[in-house]
Amino acid sequence: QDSIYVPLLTYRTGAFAGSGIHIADGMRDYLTMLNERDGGIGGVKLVLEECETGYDTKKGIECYEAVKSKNPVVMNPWSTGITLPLIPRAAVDKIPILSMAYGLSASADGQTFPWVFNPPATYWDGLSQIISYLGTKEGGLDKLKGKKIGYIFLDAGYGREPIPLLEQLAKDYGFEVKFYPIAAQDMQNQSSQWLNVRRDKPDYMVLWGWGAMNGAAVKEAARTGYPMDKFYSVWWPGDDDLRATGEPAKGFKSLNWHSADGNYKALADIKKHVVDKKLSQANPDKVGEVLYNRGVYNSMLIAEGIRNAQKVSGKKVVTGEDVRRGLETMDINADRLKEMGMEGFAQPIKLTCADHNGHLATFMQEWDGKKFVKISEPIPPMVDKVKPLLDSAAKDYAEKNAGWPKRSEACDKAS
Amino acid sequence: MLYNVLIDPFVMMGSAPDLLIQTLWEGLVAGVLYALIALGFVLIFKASGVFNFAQGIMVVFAALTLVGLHEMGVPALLALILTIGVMFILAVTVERVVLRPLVNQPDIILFMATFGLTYFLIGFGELIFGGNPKQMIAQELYLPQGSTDLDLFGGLVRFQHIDIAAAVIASLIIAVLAVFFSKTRIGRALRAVADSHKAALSVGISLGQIWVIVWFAAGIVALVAGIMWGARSDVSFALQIVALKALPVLILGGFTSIPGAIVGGLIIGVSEKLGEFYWGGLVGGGIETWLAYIIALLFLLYRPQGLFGERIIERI
Amino acid sequence: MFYREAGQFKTTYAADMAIFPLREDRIGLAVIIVCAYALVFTGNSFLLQAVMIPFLVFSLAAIGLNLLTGYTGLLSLGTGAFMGVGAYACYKLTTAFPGLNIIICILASGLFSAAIGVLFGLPSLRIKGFYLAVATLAAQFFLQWCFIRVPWLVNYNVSGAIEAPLRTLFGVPIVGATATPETRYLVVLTLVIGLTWVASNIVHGRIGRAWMAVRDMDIAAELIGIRLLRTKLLAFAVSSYYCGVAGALLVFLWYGGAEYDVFNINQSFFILFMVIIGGLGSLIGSFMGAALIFILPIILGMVMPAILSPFGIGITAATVEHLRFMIVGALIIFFLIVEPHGLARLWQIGKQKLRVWPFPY
Amino acid sequence: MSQAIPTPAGVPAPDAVLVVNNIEVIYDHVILVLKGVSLSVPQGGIVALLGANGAGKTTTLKAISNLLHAERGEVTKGSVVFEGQRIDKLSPNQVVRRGCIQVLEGRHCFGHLTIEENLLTGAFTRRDGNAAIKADLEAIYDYFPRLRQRRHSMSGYTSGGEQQMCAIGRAMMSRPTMILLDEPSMGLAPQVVEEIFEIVQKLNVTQGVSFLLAEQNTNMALKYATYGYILETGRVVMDGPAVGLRENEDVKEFYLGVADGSQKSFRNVKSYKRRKRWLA
Amino acid sequence: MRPFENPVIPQRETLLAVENVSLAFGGVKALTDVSFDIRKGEIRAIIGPNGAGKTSMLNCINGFYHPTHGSITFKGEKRRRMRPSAAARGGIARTFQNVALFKGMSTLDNIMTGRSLKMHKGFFWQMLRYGPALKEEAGHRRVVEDIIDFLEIQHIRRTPVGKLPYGLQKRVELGRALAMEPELLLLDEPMAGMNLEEKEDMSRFILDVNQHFGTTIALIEHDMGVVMDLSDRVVVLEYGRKIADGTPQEVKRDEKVVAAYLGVAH
Ligand SMILES: Nc1ncnc2c1ncn2[C@@H]1O[C@H](COP(=O)(O)OP(=O)(O)OP(=O)(O)O)[C@@H](O)[C@H]1O
Ligand SMILES: Nc1ncnc2c1ncn2[C@@H]1O[C@H](COP(=O)(O)OP(=O)(O)OP(=O)(O)O)[C@@H](O)[C@H]1O
Ligand SMILES: [Mg+2]
Ligand SMILES: [Mg+2]
Repeated sequence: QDSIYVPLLTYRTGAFAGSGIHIADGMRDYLTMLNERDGGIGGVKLVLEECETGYDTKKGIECYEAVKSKNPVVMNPWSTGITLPLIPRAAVDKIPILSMAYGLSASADGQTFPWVFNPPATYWDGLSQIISYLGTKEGGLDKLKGKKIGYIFLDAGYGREPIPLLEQLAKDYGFEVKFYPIAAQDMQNQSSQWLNVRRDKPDYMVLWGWGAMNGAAVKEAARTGYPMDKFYSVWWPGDDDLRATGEPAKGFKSLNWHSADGNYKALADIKKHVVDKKLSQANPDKVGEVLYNRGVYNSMLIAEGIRNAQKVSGKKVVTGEDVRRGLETMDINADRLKEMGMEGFAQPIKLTCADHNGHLATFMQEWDGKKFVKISEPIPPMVDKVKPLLDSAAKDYAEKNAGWPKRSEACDKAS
Repeated sequence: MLYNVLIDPFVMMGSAPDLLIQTLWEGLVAGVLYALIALGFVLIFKASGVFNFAQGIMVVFAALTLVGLHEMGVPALLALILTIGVMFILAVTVERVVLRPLVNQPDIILFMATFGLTYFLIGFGELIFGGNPKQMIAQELYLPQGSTDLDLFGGLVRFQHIDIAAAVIASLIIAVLAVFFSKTRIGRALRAVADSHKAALSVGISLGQIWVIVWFAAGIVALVAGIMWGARSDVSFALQIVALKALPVLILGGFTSIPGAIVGGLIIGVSEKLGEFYWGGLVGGGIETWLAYIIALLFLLYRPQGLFGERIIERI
Repeated sequence: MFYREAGQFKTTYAADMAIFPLREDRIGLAVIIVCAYALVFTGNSFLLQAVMIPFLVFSLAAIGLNLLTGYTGLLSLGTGAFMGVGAYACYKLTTAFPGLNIIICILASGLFSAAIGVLFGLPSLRIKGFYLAVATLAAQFFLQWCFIRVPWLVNYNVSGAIEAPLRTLFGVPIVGATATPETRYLVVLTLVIGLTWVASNIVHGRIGRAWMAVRDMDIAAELIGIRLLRTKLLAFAVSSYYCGVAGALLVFLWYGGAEYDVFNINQSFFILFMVIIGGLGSLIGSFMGAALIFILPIILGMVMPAILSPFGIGITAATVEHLRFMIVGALIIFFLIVEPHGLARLWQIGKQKLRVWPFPY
Repeated sequence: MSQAIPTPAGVPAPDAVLVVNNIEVIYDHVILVLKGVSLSVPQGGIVALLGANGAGKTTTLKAISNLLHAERGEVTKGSVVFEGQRIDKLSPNQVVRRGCIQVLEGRHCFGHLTIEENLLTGAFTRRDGNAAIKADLEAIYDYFPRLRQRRHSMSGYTSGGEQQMCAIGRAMMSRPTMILLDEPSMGLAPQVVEEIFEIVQKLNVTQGVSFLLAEQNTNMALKYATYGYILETGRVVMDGPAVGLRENEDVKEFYLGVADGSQKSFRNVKSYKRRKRWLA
Repeated sequence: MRPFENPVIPQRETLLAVENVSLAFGGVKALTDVSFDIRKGEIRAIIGPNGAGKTSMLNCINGFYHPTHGSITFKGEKRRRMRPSAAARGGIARTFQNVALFKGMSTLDNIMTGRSLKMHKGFFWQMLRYGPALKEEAGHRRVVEDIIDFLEIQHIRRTPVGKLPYGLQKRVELGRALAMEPELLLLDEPMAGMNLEEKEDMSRFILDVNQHFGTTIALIEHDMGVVMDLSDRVVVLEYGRKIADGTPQEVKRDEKVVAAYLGVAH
């Protein structure tokens, strides 16, 4: 066998396809580009296979089982619901899980979860970044005192996860929080929660949605006349979500950690080697948009993980075990980014045995009516607030799952 | 506690009447939209006793076809006409392929068949139009945009023009359908078919013709619902989930009644919004998902056939 | 010809009342069970883990729903939620009593869903048919809401999810990540066979007849002295019990961890369709329905690319999925047209034909 | 034994409106119910179809009106000719349009429609205007005064007999040229039974409507019919002019209940338990 | 064997007394002030034109309808409202005008359901279908097989009743009612849609049940031959009112009955 098998769990169908398609395209195109341009990684071709999950846990697990026997080097579940059941299996099946900025936040703790990686930031990081951005805008975090922040979220584990931190921050900085849960089946039917928003008149709104919920939330905000420039979101809204509302959505802001345009050599290569050769399923216009680039970033992490694995193991054809080590020793610095043709595409990131996340500083971007533009410098997360939460969550997980194995995997030096 | 449940909400209503009016209006609008989806169910149920699980996907499919055609460069109005044509073809196909061979089968079997249809339409729709959400071409269809803000009771109450349009169109459709089904011989035949396929066949009612008519009507209603919902959020397969909301509406209004669909829709819409707005906060919000069902359930305990549903005949 | 009952005489009523009075049936069943156990030796973990375990779990849930909808005629759209109750109950039990045998936990968790099922079954005395679906829908949405909103249910996990902890039976891990597919499969298979046997006993006796009487004509049933409310509630209880156990198995022996969303309305529909396509009022049908609705798409997903690629059709995973939806939809309609009473009836007719073979009738 | 009159199987009488030619019917793909039934109804005739329970009378009528399909039955052999044209491939509503309508056994009224609406659905295929339909409606009410009283009640709540009248009236509303009547007398009071047969005769004489009746009340049926067929387990075992059948000894004993020249008493049933089976 | 002519029955105790029962549905008066009694061991016929209220009367007796006025006394117990299942437990069984069998079940199972009231083994044993439950089941099965033999329907034991011809369905229905071992058996047009032969069979069964088990029978039937031959006493309803009550001979001669129901031909 002289190839490396990389399965991609994607969802181009179902209720969340609107977001899933772009991510899938980005992921696939970047890796295809490596195959086309460089003949794979370290001279070894990548064998790519998509498995359609429809964002459904059942199908996701079926996909996992289907690809498991083909020696995958890494799994990208692309859904928190699919990630959770896979976490305990990863160590047993020796396949690392890369859940990029989703999944179980606690899995940032590499000592407890040697097989799970969720770079570059956790939801707790994201929330703290939004709050500190608000703080700077107000002229200091202490100025948040007495302010009212509305939190509109998908009523699921994903949307509920930041709540403890949000409550704690509210206590620490003296602001008030209002919660607006949106059930999955009411994603596109949010009017009553927005009535509540109208009544409560929060000073800021924070959005924690996914799929059709994001677009609908922006539309509803425009309908109710909520000032768009006070509306912030975690990193999941894509260009399409905003475009549906168009001009009135101007001023909407969300976090991001990578560029939202296509002016990078790597993306140009994708255009040249993949899109123009009709090897991509993507609509060329979408190359360089937020979610497409998110997919690209995800694949970049995979590729780096594999490259590192080749380095630490000295093998060409690496295994899942090797890629786990590769990911743990990943250090993408500015030089490396430049080498990859991604200079300025994202900040440098470094993972370690203990830290599987990186807690990257993310920046704020704003919708200008046509596209997202970066409007802030990277905002570091509030480590002091986030770290204890992460630690206790990881400990909690290990305790509740009695018999959760202690880390036995050796720790490599960064290569 | 009791104060919070029984008194406080009403105090809130009294103290901010503008919000109350806005809530009522939002409830009415949501109600109209639910009713539009429910109406599609009612038409088909009324004429064949079939609970059409596919109504939700028909809404999506119709809207997607419209938008998809437009994206391919067909002018909006022509796309609308073509979409109506597609819905007609769908009606004929469904009658030929699904209903005709299953005539006189138990309701639940036909229900299941419409599930097969749902699956098929999902696959077909995504195959042709792709899975990504599309924007409704509201402007091109001359649907009004913007809103009117009225100064009422010391606060602004906002009426979206598109919502007003939805209400007007829904009322028109319902009026037309009500007349069509009550004043024509087809209307009577329809109810006969729903009662018994076998007896209807024996008196020479052409089930095929009736079914094509109602499925086509339901298709058009689905298209209208799709346009209206699509204009609110966007056109994607996630819209299908909203269609579930039509269930409590149907149950409340009665499966067989056209006015029932609208009245049920309004009741559910309004009580859901009021409930969420004034009482939801007590338990952390988000009670909208089940409130409608509980309301419908309590109501059914009192009147097992729904508001306007046909009496359930129990004789021996 | 191949299949004949002539010559097999029953000398006691007990023998005649046996669930499989025909020798051929009994032999066939034994062969199937032996084969099912023998699958362990294939060592194919995809087959066991991704096909057989879920198939058995869904079959069990389908049996549960079939007891309610197929045998008692009460339409339920709340199966998903009842499964959820089982799963969450099992989670609470295993974490509250870590020493308790996991099998006991699983079996006991069904009792909780049974209780909840009875509660939501109360309106069934007054509400009938599609209207009854609303009561169960209310259960579906309300319970699902509880799963998210009551942090106690997930032991205050921040992820809002439940995870299956490591549990062993006779020292062998059967729950948790280290349990091998083989042991999990054996446990599931044994439980499903046992519970199926019990279900078959129930439906063939007094209770089953009372259920069917209520289904076929509840007024007449009442007039011959069957107490409707009691009978219907019992059906709700037993059905929910099965669904609850299936839910517990789903999380503990298959997924290993789950969010509330696993038990959504689609799950309810999914099970309902298995029941209908398999055959209302047939236990074998529940298995057949689960096979058709769950396994068929898997097979399609695997064979379709193989079939289509020679024709040079550049087929993507998404297209496969779309075609899969279309084909499954079309097949459902096709099977219904061929035999509206489900695969089980098709099977019976097949047997009937074998019996008279080589003559057409 | 005595097959007094030869069967006209396959040889349509020149003036027959309806000819059933050696049809075979299978339910559910496996249950063979009719094993070659042939019969013919002459223009303006009243033909009785007699036979025990389960002989296949209803099935025969459904095969003619093409309603079998709805019960997962099918005609696998033979043909049905109505007014010179084959109708076995038509849809049920086309058969009704041609003037051949069936009154289903066991009432089958539309329970949620009122009696009057039920009657009006009978006129679904008619195109001759509201006035004519109104007039016919009145005529039906004249035939069945009980229906006039209950015209605005939901038929689901009316008594068994009322539903039976409603079903018959509904069929008459379509102005058929041929009515297939399945057990019209079932559940009707004796007086009404007689009235129904009077109506049948009247329609037959004044409007030339032909009838094929499946009837258990052999006495009545043979009194009004011109010709009769006796079915047994899916085969015609005997047929002949009604008068002839009435005089046949076996028919007398087993269908009419006249033994030794006098009516038997039901009290006395245990004294004889002898059955007649033509196909032993 | 009973004598050929209707016997003069000695005055026996009253099993069921209907007193001044009225029943109305909205504007429709189904029954108006009807009183009659049924004595132990007799065959009591109820006749009358269509829509006279005969079926409604039976429905009142076994609790499916509740009379708006009046009362019904069964075995000395007076009652106004009662659930049908309570009536069944009290010993009233019936058959229905529109066959009300459990269509999806076989003949055997249908008749077995008639035994439900008499089966008591609990859920636990039912689950195992072993020991006491199996014994109980076999015991009842024997009774049911006797009934099947008695009604001569052995050949359709395992057939789903939905597929049986009408006449046999009526017979199975009788079997189900008999399985309840009732004291009072209500038969609603048991012979509708039967030919002579089958009517004879049915008559035989009814007489046998009446004589051998001493079951009291209330019978609605439109075939006058059957009614006159079988019944001990006849009550005649018209438009919900009782217009005559007496022995068959008396009723037959009653002018009102002749005018309302029998017609001149009889
Ligand atoms: N839908 C069906 N599926 C299977 N078998 C059927 C079906 N309908 C009727 N049969 C069978 O066909 C045979 C003839 O039935 P049919 O109803 O034609 O008899 P019939 O002469 O009308 O009897 P009756 O006097 O009771 O009305 C019966 O044995 C019956 O069991
Ligand atoms: N539930 C009900 N609702 C309304 N009207 C009813 C109801 N039940 C019976 N009726 C009416 O009461 C009258 C008596 O009906 P019932 O069924 O008792 O008549 P019957 O004597 O049995 O007649 P048949 O001989 O035709 O069966 C009928 O006119 C019927 O329409
Ligand atoms: Mg018949
Ligand atoms: Mg009656």
